[in-house]
Amino acid sequence: MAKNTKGFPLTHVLGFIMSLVLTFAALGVALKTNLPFKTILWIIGSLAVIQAALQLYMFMHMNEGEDGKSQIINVAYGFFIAFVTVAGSIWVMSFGM
Amino acid sequence: MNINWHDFFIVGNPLILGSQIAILLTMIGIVAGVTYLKKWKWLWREWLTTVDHKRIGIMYILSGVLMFFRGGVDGLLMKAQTSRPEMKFLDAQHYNEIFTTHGVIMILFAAMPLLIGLMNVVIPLQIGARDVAFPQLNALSFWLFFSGAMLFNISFVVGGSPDAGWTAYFPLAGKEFTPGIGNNYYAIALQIAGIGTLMTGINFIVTILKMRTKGMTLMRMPMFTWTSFIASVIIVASFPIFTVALALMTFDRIFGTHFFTLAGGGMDMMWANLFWLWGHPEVYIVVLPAFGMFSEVISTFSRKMLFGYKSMVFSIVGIAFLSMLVWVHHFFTMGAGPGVNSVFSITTMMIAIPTGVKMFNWLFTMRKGRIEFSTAMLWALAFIPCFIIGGVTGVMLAMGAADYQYHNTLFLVAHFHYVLIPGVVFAVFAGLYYWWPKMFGHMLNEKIGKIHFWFFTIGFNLTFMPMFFLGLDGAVRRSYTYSAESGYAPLFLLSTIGAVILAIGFGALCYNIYWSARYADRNISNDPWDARTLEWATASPPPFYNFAKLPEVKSVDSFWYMKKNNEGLTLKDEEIEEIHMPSNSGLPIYMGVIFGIAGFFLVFEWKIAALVATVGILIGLIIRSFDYNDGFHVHVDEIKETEKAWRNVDKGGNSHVS
Amino acid sequence: MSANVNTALPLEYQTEQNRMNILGFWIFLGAEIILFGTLFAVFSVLSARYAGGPTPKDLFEIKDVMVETILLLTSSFTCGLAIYEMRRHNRNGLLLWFIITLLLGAGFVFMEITEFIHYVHEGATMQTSAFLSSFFVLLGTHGLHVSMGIGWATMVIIQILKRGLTPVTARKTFIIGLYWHFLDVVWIFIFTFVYLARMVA
Amino acid sequence: MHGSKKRSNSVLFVKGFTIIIVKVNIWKGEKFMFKKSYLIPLLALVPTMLLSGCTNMVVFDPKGPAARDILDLINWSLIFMLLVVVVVFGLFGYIIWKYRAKPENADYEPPEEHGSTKLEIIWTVIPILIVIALTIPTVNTIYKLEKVPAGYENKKPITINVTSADWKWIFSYPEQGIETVNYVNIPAGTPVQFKLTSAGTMQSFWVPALGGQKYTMNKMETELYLTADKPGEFLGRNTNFNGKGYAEMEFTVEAKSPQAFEKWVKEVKETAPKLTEKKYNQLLKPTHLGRETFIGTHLAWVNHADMNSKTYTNPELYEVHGVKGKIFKEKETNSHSMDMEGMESMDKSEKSDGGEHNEH
Repeated sequence: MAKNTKGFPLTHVLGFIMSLVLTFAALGVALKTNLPFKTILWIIGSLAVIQAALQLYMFMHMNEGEDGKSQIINVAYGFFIAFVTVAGSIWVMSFGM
Repeated sequence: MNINWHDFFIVGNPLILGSQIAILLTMIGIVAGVTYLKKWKWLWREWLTTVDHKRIGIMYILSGVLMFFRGGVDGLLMKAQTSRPEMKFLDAQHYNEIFTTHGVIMILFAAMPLLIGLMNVVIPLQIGARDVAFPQLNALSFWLFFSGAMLFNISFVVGGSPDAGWTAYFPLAGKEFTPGIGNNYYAIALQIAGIGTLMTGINFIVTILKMRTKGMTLMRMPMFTWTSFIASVIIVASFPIFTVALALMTFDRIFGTHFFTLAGGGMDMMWANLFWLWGHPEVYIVVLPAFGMFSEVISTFSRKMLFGYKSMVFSIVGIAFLSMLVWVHHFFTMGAGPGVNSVFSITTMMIAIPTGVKMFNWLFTMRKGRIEFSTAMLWALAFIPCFIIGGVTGVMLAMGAADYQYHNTLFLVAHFHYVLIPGVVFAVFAGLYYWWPKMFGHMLNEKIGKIHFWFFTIGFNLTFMPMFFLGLDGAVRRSYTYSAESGYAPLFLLSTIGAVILAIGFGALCYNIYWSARYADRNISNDPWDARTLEWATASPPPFYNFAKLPEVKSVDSFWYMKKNNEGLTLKDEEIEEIHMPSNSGLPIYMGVIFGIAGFFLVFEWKIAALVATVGILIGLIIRSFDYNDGFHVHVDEIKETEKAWRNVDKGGNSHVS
Repeated sequence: MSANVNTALPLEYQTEQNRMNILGFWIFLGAEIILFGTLFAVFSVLSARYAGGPTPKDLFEIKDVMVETILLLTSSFTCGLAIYEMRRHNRNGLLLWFIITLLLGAGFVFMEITEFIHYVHEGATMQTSAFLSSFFVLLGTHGLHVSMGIGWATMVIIQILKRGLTPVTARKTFIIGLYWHFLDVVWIFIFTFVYLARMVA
Repeated sequence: MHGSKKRSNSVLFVKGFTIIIVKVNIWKGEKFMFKKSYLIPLLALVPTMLLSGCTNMVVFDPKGPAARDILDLINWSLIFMLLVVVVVFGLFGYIIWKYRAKPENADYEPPEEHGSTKLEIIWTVIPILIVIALTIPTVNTIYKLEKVPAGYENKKPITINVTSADWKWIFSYPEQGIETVNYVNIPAGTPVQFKLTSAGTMQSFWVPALGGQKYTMNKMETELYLTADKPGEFLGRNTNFNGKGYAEMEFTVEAKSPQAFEKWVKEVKETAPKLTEKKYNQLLKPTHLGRETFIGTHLAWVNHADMNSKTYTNPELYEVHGVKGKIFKEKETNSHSMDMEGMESMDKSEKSDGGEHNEH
């Protein structure tokens, strides 16, 4: 680890560029196209999920270390419960929204 | 919020006046006693700044028993008021405050601390560790819980208690229908205690994942460790939802936002949704460690390995997974539509399957065993039939259409008492009798224990069995009185008599604690019950470093394996090494106090004062960030001397189960 | 927690206690995901309830939101560089990128506060409607987290200056880095479901 | 509290049942001084006691198709649940009796049994079958309760709007153009479509003899079909706690023959006072009221079920420990804030009676 050559942080730069691309793609899809609302929602939603996964793996080294596996399970369970909360609340409350 | 000062202290009601005087006297008594015995320094060094998981556990248990007493008195007051029709003992407002505090205190400030206290004492010992992963965070969790509990309790005499039920449904709990600061106490005190519980959840997940001794794989862990691990996972998964719900309630009540209010487009159903998204997992957090304790007690007193260990593990994982998918069965009647009600009827009924699997595994653990009727085992035995009545009525309630007739009636009240009391309270009593020698070095008296058992069990059944029939006859919950023509009078009277017997039972426990502390036989063996798991492999009470040499585990029920093959029981001098232990810290109790003060100011809506106190909290965090003190080293000769003290003079007390 | 230092691993993973702290923080992040998930649930349920007050289309300007998003995205990138420099034991490189990250973060918070003040001037306060209550609390919680992160990071920087790069300071830096990246993950969902989705609806 | 209810004589049965429960507990863990011979007859008594005492409990004494459908479901579930109770109690009793520690088995060393997959499969599959057997009728009944009950499809249902307020029930008959408080008359044998809403707190509309309950919520509407087979008087109440006056929130449902119902409507049209908006605002104050009847309905000026309907809250009439409620300084710029002031000024004008409750 002690090499302090002027290494080039390739993964970080790549990650940054891809994040920018994903963000502007979502912006474009949302404001420039006149697709039906539901499809736009699905597209920008999945773009957001991809960007989040990219952030978790490339910048946050989630799968690194001896606890990589438990960290992945933990974050996956967190997103699962968040999804159940959001989707569940909307579905259950939909008759009164 | 210009609260006029004569309302600061609640006056004009003999009951409240009496309790104000009682609280004042006890406080003066405690302070005078401690000063007289010159124990302040001892108290500060040994208890207030401790980070030892065993001490913290004992503090949790003591505050849990105290809160159980107060919640019980609330219950008795309710039973007194409903003993006769049109009773004039309590008016509606007072009764509403009492059933609200009864609910909150019994679940959040009695059941949770008793379970987390036993988890604190036992888990590090069971996995062969010296302490939890984050000792100072553990102390902070306790002091946050304690300050939340104290803040909630003073609501009875200062400013008035919350009166919208432990579920605090909106819009009733909002400023539009319940002015005053009662419900501010609910929103803020539970928030502080909730933060502490979330930290406990994180702490125990890391402890159990990372600090198991050599050889203890996940499938060799004792069952109580497994259930506490899964309960901690549910804590981490559900308490953030409660934090948000309480924060939004605070915003609605104090800062005038419109989340759940009628005006401004708020949606009162959203509160019920968020509350139960946390509420149902909360009851599984409370019942799973209790199941773990029953597994330990039944396995030890049948002198037999737990039957179907693997299926017991899969069933608690199954319960944990399903527990987050059932919450709508608390509001089938809200009209969310037949589709929603059907799906949640199915998921709720499915959760009965893993519970049934566990029940049969306990029964088959006892089959071919040699069952000893010690007090701890009696509690586990009484748990099985009573919990089955609770579970069976639960499945009946889970059916959406039937729930339209059961919901909010005394049938529902009887059900959740038949699940919570046998499920959690019996388990805590079993756990206390079972681990008392490990915590204090002396056993609770078995004879008084049996009196406690019989009174409590008979009283419990007598109190809550009539409620099933009252509920089916149309009696609703939370109603401070009922008409003579309703025909409910005889059953309500029967229920009150049951409650008195229940109280006598609890009185027997308090006497037992007092009697044993004074007179119980001190030289008992370190393994009085001839038990099977690792916590019995060290002294009772264990030295502060738990194990001189971390034991190596070869199989499940590792201590039983060590005893049978006579391995790892002796300690040679050269095996002892220096032990690194965390040092005490005054920061957790400071944070508890400052959180309490900030909470108190926010309850009374003095926003500037609350802001200043919040700066105090930030200062505490900064001090912690700059704190580089990483513990002290226990020298080899000190270890050798403590180990010699308890090892070779095995006091030879047999496991005298009378 | 014997201090057996495993030098083969990066600095922040070297001691047993460090590994436990990092795992503990990941589990805390799991809890934070659920906390923000609940705030999103409340926002999505209440987001159509204007109670006659201003609607998202009257309020949101995409230009400001894009600037905020770019600021936070770049700060996440520079934070990644800071951790990259730390792994190469280059203390000054770490401090340089770390301070740049905090400046970008401060810029983001400043922009967000001005955006809120602008809305309040237009009569859209937290007390106006359920939509605005949930909007302000969701954005406010995120903004508060970012500000707390800036304060916490400055404490860590002081400790690095005072004690240099040791396993303990490296662990603290790594954890504040995780925290910072996580806030950017939350902002991605805010940008998508609060701003974009409501401007299209 | 009005609305008498026929007095049941099940006290004797229930006391007997509870004593049996006490006996069963003593037997469970007690050393064997208790003679086994008492056991079997006692246990046999319990189900007979239970079933016989059960007919006069309102949930088991349905007077309408909805309550009857639910009771069929309850009885279906009771069969399985009693089966589970008998199996577990029996297994439990047998095991602790057979494998209890006795002086003579002091040296018996229990075997190391890991478990048996065969048994695990049995006690997983059978509960799954029970759950399936319970789920099918449950889902059917849930969907059935949402529609006009079977056998009454040809009858034209009448619609009654139910508005729950702080501590009273208000029933509006849009088709008949009359409104009643704390009592509702319905034609027997005709399905009634109750459209439920609330003017304030979240409450629950429940007539146990006729069918299940459903919540009433402000700015929302829930629907409930109830039908009375034959004329009769049934007690209804609010089951969802909503503050000080919750315990007394009862009302009576009177099912009359269709002719008697028409006669009653005509009679009300001649004698009852006209409902004015001022009188209606008076009704919504947090008080207890007896029975009242009016001509005309409040639907003329407000429908609480509509999402943008006006909010009728009087926080200043609620007092807890000397602290009066107040509306937050409504800085709302939205439309209906103007008449909010209108409402307040009107309130102040008639401060006379305030909100004391005629609590009894």
